Amino acid sequence: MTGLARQLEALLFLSPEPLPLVALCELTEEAPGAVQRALEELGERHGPDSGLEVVEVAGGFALRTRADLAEICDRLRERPPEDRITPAGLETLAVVAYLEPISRPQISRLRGVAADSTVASLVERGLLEEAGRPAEGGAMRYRTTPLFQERFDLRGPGDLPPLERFELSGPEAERVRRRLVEAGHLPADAGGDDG
Amino acid sequence: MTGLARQLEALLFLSPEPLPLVALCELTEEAPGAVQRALEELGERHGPDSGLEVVEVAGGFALRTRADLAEICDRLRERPPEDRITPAGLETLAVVAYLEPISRPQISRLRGVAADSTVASLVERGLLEEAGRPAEGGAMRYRTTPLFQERFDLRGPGDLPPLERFELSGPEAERVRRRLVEAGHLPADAGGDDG
Amino acid sequence: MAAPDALQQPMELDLFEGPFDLLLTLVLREEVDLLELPLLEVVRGALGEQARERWDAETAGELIVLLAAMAELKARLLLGEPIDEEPDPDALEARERLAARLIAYAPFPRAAAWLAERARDSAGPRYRRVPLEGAAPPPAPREPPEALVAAMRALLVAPPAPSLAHLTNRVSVPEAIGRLQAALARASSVSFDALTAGAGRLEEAVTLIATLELARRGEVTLAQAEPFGDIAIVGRRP
Repeated sequence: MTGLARQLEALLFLSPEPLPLVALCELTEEAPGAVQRALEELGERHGPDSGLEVVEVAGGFALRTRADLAEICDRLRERPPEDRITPAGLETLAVVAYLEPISRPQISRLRGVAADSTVASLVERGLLEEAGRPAEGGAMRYRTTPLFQERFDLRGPGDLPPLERFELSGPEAERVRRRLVEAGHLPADAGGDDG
Repeated sequence: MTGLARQLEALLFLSPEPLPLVALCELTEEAPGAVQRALEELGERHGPDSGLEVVEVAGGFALRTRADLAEICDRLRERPPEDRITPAGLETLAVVAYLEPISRPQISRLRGVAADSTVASLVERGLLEEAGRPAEGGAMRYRTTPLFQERFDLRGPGDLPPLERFELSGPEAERVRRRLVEAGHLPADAGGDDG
Repeated sequence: MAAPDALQQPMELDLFEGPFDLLLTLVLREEVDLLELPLLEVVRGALGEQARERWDAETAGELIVLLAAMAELKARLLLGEPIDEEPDPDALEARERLAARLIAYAPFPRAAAWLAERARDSAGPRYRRVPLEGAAPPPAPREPPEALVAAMRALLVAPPAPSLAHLTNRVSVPEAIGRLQAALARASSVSFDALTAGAGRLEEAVTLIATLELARRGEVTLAQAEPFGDIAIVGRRP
């Protein structure tokens, strides 16, 4: 392969859209004639024997998969997405599910880890959503979504398995405990080492 | 090219992420041995003479442009400004890569410096991720990500030179010990192997 | 032209990743004198006000012991010790631990250098990363609701209570320096033992670091009549 054909192969490989001849000439700083000859060379390289082809389409040139491979390409598209929930994501979802609505700083405080990027990614994936700011002002609060409930096989918001232990102490922990009890996730007598 | 190699070429071309061997076997409904042979065939087709290469990276196989074409590729698609990793970041990545999963206090203890902001920034940049807490509770642990493996061209987690390669040599370690422990106590030629 | 004397070169602390990095470099590069170790900045970098780490008690405690061993090492070099003297077993153990820690730490800066080189070597290739288009992907797999309980439980269970003993009477090095300077304003010479009478091990270590820092700055000279004896801190008057 000539150096120019190699360059064109890399460019067509990377570009999400067809690249017009003018663009290819500008990028490679070569004359149209030379580029066209190199495109022909590239077309021969990607012949019927290979999995890809060089085509002129929509006013430009593109590298794409060959038509007879459509079925296998569809299998890739239909593959379930790698949508695993990370431990950080799971922990954040649990905190929001049990204590919603809850703000990002509150989540971070409880987890002892910054929660910003985790919350953002869960919102993007549709598992969390914004639930407004408190009337008295303050940080945006979050709650779980119907998609979250579906994913975890829950009948609705608040349909969560009960918690049984609570060992944290301090004023902040007491607020968390009261909220869990009020929502019915924790028996009223759980935890509290004042026995 | 065999039919299987053609299919693999199409799949690696389309997939936005490296595809693990298992995924390739599932998609093509072929045995690992056959897929591996076809990958080799594909690798030979995309030799140094071409613009692309087949690589094993970040737990899977990928098709990518060859290193020497970086300049022309970046003319097409402006590369985001290089987010330089600081020396502290690199050292933290090295610690996590070899000892994962590892918690922030453990990293700090090993390095003798606060790792708080460094870890947060590496998580933010997608090079580290949370790996859950130990079953008995405690600090969140971290591990490296596929993006880390891609950035450092590693085939998967643990694709690193053995740590022993970086350890101090026997005489070096002895020098450290002697200078710290025996300094001021023994003449330079005393001690050592008088057993 | 002769190379500048390494001893006259100020240590560029910014170049180091922390106390272990600094100490390891100094120990391996014998031309730099351990006496030049700017302990105050090392301590401040590791534990001081600029370090934003929320240190857990165990880590902080261990680090303080190791830093104290560094201070002790410097004191020993500064004051000198007779060759034939039997060293204090406690001090010896602390030094052994410091040495073991440095040896354990050593591979990681080197591994980091390997990573840096690796990143340079693999900066060329570009990935296509064009998102797949076509039919919407099928829904993600279900997760058991019990996973939520387990994740929540980990947060509601109290972690094993760490000992906070060595953090309760926390003394800062700048405070110790201030106190020492105030004492020297009243008297020309101060006894280290008197200064630290009734103090805990941490406070003693911090006072020692402060003393060595003032010696490094040239504000005081130190004298010790016998090994492990009292140190006389004598102020330098212009």
